[in-house]
Amino acid sequence: MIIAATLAVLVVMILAIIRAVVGPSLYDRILAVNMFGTKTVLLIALLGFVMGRPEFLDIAMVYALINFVSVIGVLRLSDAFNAKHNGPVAEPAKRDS
Amino acid sequence: MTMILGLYNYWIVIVLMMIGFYIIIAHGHLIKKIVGLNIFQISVFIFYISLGKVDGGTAPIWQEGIILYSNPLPHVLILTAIVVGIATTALGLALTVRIKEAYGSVNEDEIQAMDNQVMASQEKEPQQC
Amino acid sequence: MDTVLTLLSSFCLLFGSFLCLSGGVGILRFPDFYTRMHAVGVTDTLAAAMILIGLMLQNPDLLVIIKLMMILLMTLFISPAASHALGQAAVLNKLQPLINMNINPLEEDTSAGDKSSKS
Amino acid sequence: MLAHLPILQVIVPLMAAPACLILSRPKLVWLFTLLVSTITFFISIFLLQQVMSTGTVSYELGGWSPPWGIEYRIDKLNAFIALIISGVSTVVLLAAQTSIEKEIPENKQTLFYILYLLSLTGMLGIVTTGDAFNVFVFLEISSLSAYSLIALGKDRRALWASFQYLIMGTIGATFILIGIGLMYQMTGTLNMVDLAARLPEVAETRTVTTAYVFFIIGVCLKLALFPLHFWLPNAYTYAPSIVTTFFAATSTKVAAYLLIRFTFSIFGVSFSFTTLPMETLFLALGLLGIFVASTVAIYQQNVKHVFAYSSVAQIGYMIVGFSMSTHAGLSAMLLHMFNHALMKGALFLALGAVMYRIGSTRIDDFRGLGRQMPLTMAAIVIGGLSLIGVPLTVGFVSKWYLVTAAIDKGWWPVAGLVLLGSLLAVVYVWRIVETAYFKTPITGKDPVKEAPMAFLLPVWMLVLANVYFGIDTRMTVEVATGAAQSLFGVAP
Amino acid sequence: MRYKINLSIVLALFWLLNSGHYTYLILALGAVSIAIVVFITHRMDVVDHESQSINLSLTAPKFGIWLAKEIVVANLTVIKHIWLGNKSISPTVITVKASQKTDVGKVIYANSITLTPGTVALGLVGNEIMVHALIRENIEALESGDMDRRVSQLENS
Amino acid sequence: MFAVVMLAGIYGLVCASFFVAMDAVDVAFTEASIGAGISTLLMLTTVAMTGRTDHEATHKPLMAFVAVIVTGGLLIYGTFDMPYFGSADAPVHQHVGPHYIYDSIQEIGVPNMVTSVLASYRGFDTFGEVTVIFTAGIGVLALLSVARRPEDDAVMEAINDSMHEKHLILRIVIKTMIPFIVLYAFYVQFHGDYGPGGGFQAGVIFAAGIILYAMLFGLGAARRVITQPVVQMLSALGVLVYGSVGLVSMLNGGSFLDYNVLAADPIAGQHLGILLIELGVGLTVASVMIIIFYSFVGRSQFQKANKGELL
Repeated sequence: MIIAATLAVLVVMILAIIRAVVGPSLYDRILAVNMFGTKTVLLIALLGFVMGRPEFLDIAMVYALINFVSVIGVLRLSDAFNAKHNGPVAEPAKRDS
Repeated sequence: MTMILGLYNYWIVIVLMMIGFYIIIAHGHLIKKIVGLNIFQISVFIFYISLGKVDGGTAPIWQEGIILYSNPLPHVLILTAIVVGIATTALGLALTVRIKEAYGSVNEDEIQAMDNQVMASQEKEPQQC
Repeated sequence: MDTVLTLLSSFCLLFGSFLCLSGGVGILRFPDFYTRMHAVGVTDTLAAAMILIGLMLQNPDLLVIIKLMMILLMTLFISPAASHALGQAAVLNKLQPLINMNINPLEEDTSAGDKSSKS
Repeated sequence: MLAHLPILQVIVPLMAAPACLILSRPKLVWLFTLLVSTITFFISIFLLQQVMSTGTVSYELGGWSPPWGIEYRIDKLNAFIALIISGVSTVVLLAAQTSIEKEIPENKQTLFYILYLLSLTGMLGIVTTGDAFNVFVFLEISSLSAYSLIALGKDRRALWASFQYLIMGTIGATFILIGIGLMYQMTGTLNMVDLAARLPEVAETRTVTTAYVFFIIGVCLKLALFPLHFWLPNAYTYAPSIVTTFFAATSTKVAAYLLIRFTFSIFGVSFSFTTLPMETLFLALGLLGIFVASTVAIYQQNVKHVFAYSSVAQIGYMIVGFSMSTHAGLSAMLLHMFNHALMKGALFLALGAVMYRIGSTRIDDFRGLGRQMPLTMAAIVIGGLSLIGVPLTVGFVSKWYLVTAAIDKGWWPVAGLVLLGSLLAVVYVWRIVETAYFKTPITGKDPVKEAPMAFLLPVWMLVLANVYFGIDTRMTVEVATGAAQSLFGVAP
Repeated sequence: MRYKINLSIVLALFWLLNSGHYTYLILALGAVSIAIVVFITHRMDVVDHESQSINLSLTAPKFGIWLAKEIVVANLTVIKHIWLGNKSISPTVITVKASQKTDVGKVIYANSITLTPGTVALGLVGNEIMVHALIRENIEALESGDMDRRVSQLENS
Repeated sequence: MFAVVMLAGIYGLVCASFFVAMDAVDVAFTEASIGAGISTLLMLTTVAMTGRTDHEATHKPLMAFVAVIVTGGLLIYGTFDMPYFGSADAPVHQHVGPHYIYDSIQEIGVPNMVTSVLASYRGFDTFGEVTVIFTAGIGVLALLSVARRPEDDAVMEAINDSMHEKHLILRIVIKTMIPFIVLYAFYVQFHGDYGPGGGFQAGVIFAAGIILYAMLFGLGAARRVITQPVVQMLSALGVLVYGSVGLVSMLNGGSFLDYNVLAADPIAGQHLGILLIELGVGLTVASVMIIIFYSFVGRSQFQKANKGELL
């Protein structure tokens, strides 16, 4: 079962890479990379079990953490880019309920 | 056939290495060069780590009842090398930032052209400093 | 007891894998960035939880279970923040969402971009 | 404490570097750096004496015996190179404060000295270690500090030169890493002595051949051997004067040391020169290097460029000596390494003095300097003569040994070509002399004063050393031949 | 001060749960580490009511369970739509009101929205949350205010 | 450019997973935090500072191609005589490695063999590595440090304050997380003997915590928490701590970095030595990473202030 789950996660990682390559917008790419990162966390956890030494989950935790830091970093930096030509925020449609 | 099965791992690593190497040489964009350098180095790391793997072995952290471990020495070497890699990357990027400030470009050809221009102008008018 | 645990764990892992795969398909299939975020949300929440719970059931070691719980908690804590940050950045930078025109006539002009025609 | 000298030589500058950060006042830091460098110099003298009298010294780091722990192993060869490095460093530092004050903004001066010390550490570490991977680590210390030091140059081209150096240097280092990895794979060890003992068993394999080739390419990138030299001229030209002097005198020596160490001590002469066509290859590259680089040097507008290309040519001479794979050839190479350090040290330091006074080293700005800065220009002239190989200078000694070694080997044409190469050196040195002494200075320019004492003292120390070791060759020849002998004998 | 003590206790728990090695040395190091962490966070000025949003009251587990149920249901819905294809979805952007008083409450609300697939909180300005939903039904569920009420309860407890 | 850099980051992640599969857990740990985390972040910062437009034609592809083919061909040629992947009778597993595997637990008493080798058998390599990192920190400082102008700081702060409002959710989440991240760094630091981890990883995680803080609350705030002089001192201190352990062991009659002489019992001495040097490593790595980050971001703010366009 673990092997099956590992394979599934691997497949999803490949799908994420495809999305990261295809884009089209910057945010799609970031989203895909973020997803890739979270799937890596799962993969590492699974791999530990596959290898028979499940104690090394610390690595997975660090992954989760670093992934978050990079996503925030990317966003902060892309903010810095676009802030110059940043108009008013796109108004959402308000619905009367 | 056994050869292919026994060595495929190394070949993949070599292909990756060469991709990185190609990026370093062929791309004019300085940041891309550094990315290439990174890929090149990481591939070498993979190569080292593959050396240390033993079939059926596990991570070299001692535990009651486990006899077969992978070789820890390549791991140590690569830990060192990873740190060296990030050091180089950081320095290279710092240089890139400064180059951008000084030249207004991060393209190898443009920078080289600017330098050549400076040199040429110095040759023509030796009086000017 | 053991067989029950194994069965449960297998179920969790398989279900998690299925959810994960579906999320992966979703990220490819959905038409625009905002809808894709939902697909990613699937893989980040229930799929991750299922796989991690499946693993927890596999291992009797308490420390491992605790670590897996920590990972799960962390994922559940981090992923909405990351998604939100991403979405917010996209909105602030005027990436137009693809919106169903039937519901929101007001948004017609913005969603009439080329993206909607693709879907 | 005497037993700890091998390690102290490296860790004294290493630990001094972070200590500088705490001192933080530039002038204080300079004094401290000078002191540290002097201490290393004395340590290396002691070590050389010790090695000459009692033979190879081994030091086990961490108390672990060699193949498991890292070993420091000092024999004649590396004691000699370490002496060159620490000696040049000390002399160069004498002038550093004056020069740096002018060339580097004040808030970066402390950082400069730290990087300088780290660079010194790196070079000494490469030279003294007996562990193949440790070489890589210290190589990176020296390279990283070198990149930053070069980038501290005033001209914006320094940045670009440094970047190019970084790329080439890292490729080189990675190649070395691949080479070491392959060697490790075939032998399972990283200790040099152990490697030397275990490599012959597997010498026939293609993997070891590949390892050697990669290692050599990597080292040659660092060495700036002829076709791979293009990072060097700009790096030397635009770096701060002190840095140029230090690197020109030492860094290529370190790379040459690695070449010798791995070829002779680890792979063994028979492997390197009989299994592979290294002899012809290196000979061709060396000779090509001499001629192409010397010719290019003639056309340069910047005196620093001239001497930088001349360095590439001098590396050619060393490689020619190397390619002979005879005892005499190797001695000539080692001698030339020492001598080249002296002459390039003197020349670049004198250029630093010129830079200090007129803020430029372009050849046109040298007009009239012969009269305005007589002592500095005289130093350049003597250094230039040494570069050409005029008798009574060190340059002559090394050329003499090189030519005799070539004749011994029966390579008459090579001997002739080496002499011909000197003629090219005459041309580029003459251009400088001509401009400095026989061209009228540009009118309307303020007269230039002689360089300050802080420069003249170290410059003339080096110049006098040029002359002294050109006349009294006992010490250098003894060490060089001794080192060469030990390389051709058993592995260290 | 209260927050710092709370934080120290939580951190100590975190350490003990993670560690798995309970020698004196490690425990002592752990204590020192916690002291340093509290000092650093004090300097960062991040120890306040906002950083300790998880109140361990009785309502919290209840909310957690409810949220877990919501997440499962929502996941299944999204999966269904993934496989049904693009025709079946009706992406919508609306603004919902957050009735919570504190920032923390709003954040919990917004995160809960994001955590349930099918809805993502895109922006939080004042007490309005901009939500992107995959299908119309999700919006209706949100607008019924069930989740809002529960988060508010959590806040008040 | 963003895409390129992010793909490079993905490559780092993939490699790290691969390292886990190859049993190199410590390496995976480091690669995850350094290769995929910090270096990607630095690259992105550089991209942001140099502009992401990419108007370049790939030049001299032919020459590069030839070079690549030659090098790659040579390497492939070299693989033919290699021992097969994973085979237990390769020289690597016969000669030095077994000593570490079978004797380190008696000689050093630390379950994690990588830590034993790293900190004790090849402790000097690690010292060199710490020096490399220190060199990089000083180098980046020398290249990028700028004199700070108080008025810029004030402007930046105003901008950051507006950021807080905009990022309410992130602010609260990160506020909650930071203590745990920092504590986790300490945990990794002190459990390197038993599992994957140690000074490097801990240093990077600690730095990641600070970087996270700096990204959300602004550089000025981060600089108030850990000031530039302090962080520089700490980076020097780390190297000095490491070196001093070596010197003390020298004074106690052993050779440099011989921990056996640090305490009456060799095993206790080894433990003490490893603990101290890991501390040195952690200090230097953390502070250098912070220095590098400060320098990059400080420089970009300086650039913006010079151009008069603040964000």
